[in-house]
Amino acid sequence: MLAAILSLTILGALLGLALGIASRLLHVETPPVQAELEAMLPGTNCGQCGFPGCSGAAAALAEGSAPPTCCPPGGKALAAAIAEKLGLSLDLSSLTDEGPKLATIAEDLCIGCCRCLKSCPTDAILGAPKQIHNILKEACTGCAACVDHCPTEAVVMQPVPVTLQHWVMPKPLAA
Amino acid sequence: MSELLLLLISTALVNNVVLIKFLGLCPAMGVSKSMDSALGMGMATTFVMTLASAASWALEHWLLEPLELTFLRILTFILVIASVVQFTEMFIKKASPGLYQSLGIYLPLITTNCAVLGVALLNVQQAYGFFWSVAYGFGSALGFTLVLMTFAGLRERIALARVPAAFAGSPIAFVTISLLALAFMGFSGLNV
Amino acid sequence: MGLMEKFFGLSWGIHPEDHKRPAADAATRTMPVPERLFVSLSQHIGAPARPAVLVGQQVKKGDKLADPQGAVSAAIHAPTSGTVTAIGEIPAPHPSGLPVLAITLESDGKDEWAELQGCPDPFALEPAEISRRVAAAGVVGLGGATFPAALKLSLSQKSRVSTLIMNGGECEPYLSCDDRLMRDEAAAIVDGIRLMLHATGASEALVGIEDNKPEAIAAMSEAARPYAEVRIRPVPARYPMGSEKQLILVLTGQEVPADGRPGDVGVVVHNVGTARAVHEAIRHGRPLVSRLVTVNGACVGQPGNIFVPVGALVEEVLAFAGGLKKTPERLIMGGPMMGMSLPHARVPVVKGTSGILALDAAQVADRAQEPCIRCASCVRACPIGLLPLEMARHIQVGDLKGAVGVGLKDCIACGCCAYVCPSHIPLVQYFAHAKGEMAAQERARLRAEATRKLAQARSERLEREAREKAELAARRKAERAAAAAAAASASPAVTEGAQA
Amino acid sequence: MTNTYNASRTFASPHAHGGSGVRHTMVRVQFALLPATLFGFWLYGWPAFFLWLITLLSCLAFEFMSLRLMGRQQIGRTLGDGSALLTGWLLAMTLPPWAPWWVGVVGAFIAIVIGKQVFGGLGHNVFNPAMVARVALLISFPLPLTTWVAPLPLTSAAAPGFVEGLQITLGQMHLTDAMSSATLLGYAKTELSRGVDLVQALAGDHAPGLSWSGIRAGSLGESAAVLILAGGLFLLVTGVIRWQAPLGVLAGVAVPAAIAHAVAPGHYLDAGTHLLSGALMLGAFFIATDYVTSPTTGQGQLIFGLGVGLITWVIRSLGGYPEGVAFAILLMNALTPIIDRYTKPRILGRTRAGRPIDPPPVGKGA
Repeated sequence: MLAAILSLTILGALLGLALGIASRLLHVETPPVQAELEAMLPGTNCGQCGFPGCSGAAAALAEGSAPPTCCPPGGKALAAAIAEKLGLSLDLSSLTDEGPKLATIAEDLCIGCCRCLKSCPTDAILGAPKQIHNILKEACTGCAACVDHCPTEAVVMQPVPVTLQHWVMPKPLAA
Repeated sequence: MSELLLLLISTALVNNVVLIKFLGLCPAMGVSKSMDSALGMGMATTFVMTLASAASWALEHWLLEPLELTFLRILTFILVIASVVQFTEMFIKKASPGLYQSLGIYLPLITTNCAVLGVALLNVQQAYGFFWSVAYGFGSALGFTLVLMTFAGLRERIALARVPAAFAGSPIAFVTISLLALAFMGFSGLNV
Repeated sequence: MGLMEKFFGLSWGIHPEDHKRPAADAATRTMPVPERLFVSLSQHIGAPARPAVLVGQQVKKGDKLADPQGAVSAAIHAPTSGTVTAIGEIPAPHPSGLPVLAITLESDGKDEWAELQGCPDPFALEPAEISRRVAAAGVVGLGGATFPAALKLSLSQKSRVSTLIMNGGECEPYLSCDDRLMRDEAAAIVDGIRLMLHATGASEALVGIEDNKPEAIAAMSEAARPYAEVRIRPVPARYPMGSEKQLILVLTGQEVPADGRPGDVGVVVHNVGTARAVHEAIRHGRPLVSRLVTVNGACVGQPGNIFVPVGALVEEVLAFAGGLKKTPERLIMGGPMMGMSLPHARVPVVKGTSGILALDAAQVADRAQEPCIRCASCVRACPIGLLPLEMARHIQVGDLKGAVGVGLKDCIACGCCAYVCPSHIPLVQYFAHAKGEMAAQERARLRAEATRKLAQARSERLEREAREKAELAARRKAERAAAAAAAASASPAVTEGAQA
Repeated sequence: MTNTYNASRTFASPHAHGGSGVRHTMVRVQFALLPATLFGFWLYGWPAFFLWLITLLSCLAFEFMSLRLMGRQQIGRTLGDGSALLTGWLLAMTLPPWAPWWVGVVGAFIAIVIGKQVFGGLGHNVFNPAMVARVALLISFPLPLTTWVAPLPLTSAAAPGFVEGLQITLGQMHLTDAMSSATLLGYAKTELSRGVDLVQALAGDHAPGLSWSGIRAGSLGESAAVLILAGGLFLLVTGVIRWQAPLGVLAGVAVPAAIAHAVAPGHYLDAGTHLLSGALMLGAFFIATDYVTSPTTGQGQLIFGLGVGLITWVIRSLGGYPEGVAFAILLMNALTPIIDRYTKPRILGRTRAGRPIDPPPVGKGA
C-alpha cells in the first residue's frame, strides 16, 4: 500500500516541479481585455447601453455580462469587432440598423437657453445665451442626449438623407 | 518499415479513433468550426498523444508492473497526460496567442479527451513494445487530425449554406459527421 | 472561339454576340443643341466641380462653368452659348435616381463659341504645359471611367512611363462610338496620341483594336503609317479585352500588381476618344463639351452614333434617334455588361456616356434567380481568376470579411460571371452591395474615431476650465489674504494674536 | 408618341445573359443516362422498371414534402429543375434490379431529405445524395442490396411478365436461387477469400470478356459499361461535364490495377476488368462530375477523380466490400473543401499565395 502512495506523491511532486519551472520560462503577460475593449468603444459615454459610460460598458463586456450588440452608436461594425475580440457568436437581428440619425434644431422654437449645449458629449452644438443654436452635422453622433434637455422641444432626431456617394446597392433577394 | 506504414494506415483510416472507435468526439465537434483552429487542435493532440503513449508505456513497464500497482494505471496516466497538456498550453500561449485564442477552452480539455487516455490504455491492452505504442499513438493522432481537418472543411462550407432553421448550428454538424462516419466504414475489413 | 484558342489561347472572359452592326455602319449624326441643358457638376472621378458662374449670367460656348476642386477633379465648360438659369439638384444618371448638383443652361440658339486659344505648333510646348491645357479643357477619360486625363498625363510623366497604350478595344456589345471615331477621325486620334506621347515622355504607343473592327484597323493604320512610334496592334475580340489589366497583359505581357497602378509596370492606358479630345483641346483650344454616343437597342427607331452636347437629356437624344418603337424593358447608359440602368429618360448625358441603350426583354434576358449549383462556369469566365460563387455565398450570409478573403477587392465588376451563370444569379449586384456596405462601414468607423477624438477634446476642455476656475479662486483667495495681511500689518498690534 | 419608361426597381449590371440554364443541363444529363437505363430494363425485365419508377416518384414526393415543410415558395419551379429526378435516377441505377420497393423508397428518403434538403437544398449539400443513400442502404440492409440476379432479357421466355414483375417488386414473390447469381466483383472477392487463385477462377463462364457486352449480373444501370461510356462522352462533347474528373477516376483505378495485376495476377484483377465492372463507369462520368459536390477548378477535379479511383481500387482489392465507388465518392466529397482551398486559381496581379506581385524594375532605361 505504501508503495502506491509513495510512487504517486513522488510522481506528482516531480511533474508539479517541472510545470512550475516551465510556467516561469514561458510566462507571457496579456494586456487586460477591458482596456482594449474600451479603446474600441466610441468613448462618448452617451449611456445608451445603460452602463455608466464606455468604461462601464467595457467592464461589463469583459465580464461577459453585456452582449456585443450593447452599443447602439457603434452599429453593426462595432458589434462584429467586439464579438470577434471576445470570440462570441453574434446575432445581428436585434440591431435594427435603420441608419444613423442626426439631431436638428428647429430655429423658430429655440430660445437660446444653452441647456442642450452642456449635455452634448462631443460639443456638436453651437450657440450662445439668447442666440439661436445650431448643430454641426460632422460632430453629432446621434446619441440624442440633447433631445430631452430642450424645454421647447426644438431638438428633433432626423435620419440622414442618402446621397449619391453614400448610396449602397441593395442586396439581391436570395432564391 | 512496411509494417510501420501498415500500422499507421490501419490506425488512421481503418479503425479511426474518432469515426470508428468514437473516441474524442467533443473536441471533434467543438474545435471544427474553422480549418486553422482544427489544424492547431490536431497538432496539439498529436503532440500530447505521442508523448502520452511514450510516458504511459514507461510508467506501465517501469513503475506499475514491477510494483504490482496496475490498479493505479488510469490515475497515473491521467496525471501524466494532464501535465503534458498543461505544458502544451503554456507553449502555445507563448508561441501563437492567435491559435491559443481560437482553441480557447478546448486546449486544456485535451486532458479529458477520451482519445488520448483511450489510446494509452489500448497500448497497454495490446501489449505493444515501446516503439509500436508510440507509433500507435502517433497513428491514431494522425487519424484524429485528418478527421478534424476534413470535418472543419465541411463545416466551413456548411456555415455558408442556407440550412433550415431547425437544423442550423450543431444539428447539421452532427448529420455531417455521421455521414462522414458512414463513408469511413468503407475502409472496414481492409485486411492490411 | 476556335479550338486552338480554347486550349492554348486566352481562356478567360466570354465571347458574347457583339450586336454592333448595323448601328456601327450608320453615318454619324450631330444632334442640334436642345433648348435646355443640365450640366452635372460630378461628371468625373474625384470631387465635384465648384460652380464658377452666377444664375442669370450670360456664357458663350466653351466658357468655364465650374472649376476643379481638390487634387482629383475636372473643370466643366458650357456646351452652348446661353444664360445660366439655375444651379440646383436634378435626377442623376444613376440607377438609384438620387439627385446631383447641376447647372441648368438655357441655350440662346446662337451656339456661338467663345474666342479659343489654339496652338499651331504644340510639340514646342513643354509636357507640363500640355497637361495644364488638357486640364483647362476639362478632358476626362472617355472610355467610361472618366478619370481626369491631365492628372494621368502628369502622373505618368513623373513615374517615367515607357509605353502608352491606346484602348480602342470597345469590347462591350452594342457600343461602336470608338469604332466610328477611329473610322472617321483617325488622323485627329493619331495626332492626339502623338501629343500624349510628347506629354508623357513615353517612347512608343500601342493602339489595341479588337479584330472585329477591320475598317477601324485599316483607317488607323493608314493614319499612323508616317509615324513609326505609333503602332496599331489588333487584339482578339473577347470581353473584357477593353479592361486595363487585360489589354496590358495581351499587348505587353506585363501583369499589373494587384494593388498597384499601370504606371508600376511602365504603362499608361488612355481611350482613343480621349486622344481626340486632347487633339481638339491642344490644337484648337476647344474644351470637352460634346461627345459621340452610340444609341442602340431593339427599341430605338434609327440606331447609330450621334454627337451629343454634354447635358442634353437622354429623352431628347432618343427622340432625335428616331424615338422609341416600343417601351423598352430596360434603359441603360453605357454598355450592357458594365453600364448603369437608368430610372427614367429625364436624366442628362454626361462626359462618360459612351452609349444609350433601349433594350427589349429578349435582349436583357432577365429571369428569376435560382439556387447556385456550383457549376463553376463563373470561375472559368472570370478574367481576374476569382471565385465568384464563393464570394457571393459569403456575401449572402453577410460575411463581408470572408468575401474579401476570397478576393472581392480585386473584382473589376466586368459582369462575365453573371452573364454565364445558368442559375441567373445577379453576382455583380452582390459584389456591388458588398463593396458599398464595406465603404459605409469604413465611413462609420472613421466617424466613430472622430467622435472619440471630439469626446476626448471635450473632457480635456472641461478639465482645463475646472483647473482654471480653481486657480482663479486660489489666486483671488491669496489676494484677499494678502490684502488682509497688508491691512493687518498697517495695525500690527491688534491683529497679531488672531492671525496666528 | 414616345413610350415613357420608368424602371420598376434598381437593376445591377450586367443587363444581358448568355442563355444557359440549370434545367437545360439536367435534361441533357438525363438524356445521356437513357441508353444504359433502357438496356437495364431490357436486361432485367419489368421489376427493374418498377423499381426505377418508384425511386423517382418517391424522390419527387420527399422533395415536395421537405420544401413544403421548410415553407419555400415556388415549390413547383424547384421540383421542375430536375435535380431530385436526377438524384433518384442515379440512385436507382446503382440498386440491384429486383430489389423490393421499400429499398427504393427508403433510399429516396435518405438521398433527398438527409442527403440534400437538410443541408439547405440544391447547391448546399456537401455529400452526393445518391451515394449517401446507396452507402446507407448497403450498410443497413445488406441482404436485399447484395441479391443480384442473372440477366433475363425481356424477350426470353422465363422473363417475368408485367403483373409478375409488379409482384416481384412489391415483394410477394421471392427469388428462387436459380435466378440469383453473383456479380463479377463479388465472385472474385469470395474466390479470393477462399484462397482460390484468380486466374483459374475467372477462366470459366465468368470470363471478364462478358462484361464488355453487359450481359452479366449487376446493378440496374451499371451492367452496360459501354452505353454509360457513350452517355458520358456525349456529356463531355456537349460541355456539360469537363474531362478532368472522369479521366482521374478511370486512371485512378486503371494504374494501380495494372501494376498490381502485373505483380500478382493471382490476387488482383486486371485494369480492363476493373474499368468495365461495377459502378465505375457510372461513377466516373455521372457521379464524380456532380457540380455541387466536386471541386470547382479543373485541377481540383483531377485530384478529386484520382482520389476516387485510388480509394475504389483499394476497397475493391483489399477492403471488405466488393464495390468501393460509393465509399470513394463520399470520402472525396468530404475532402472537396480542402482540395478547393489549395487549388484556387491564381488572381491576376497576385502571387499564388495572394500577395501582390512586386512590379518589374521600371526606369527610363529598363
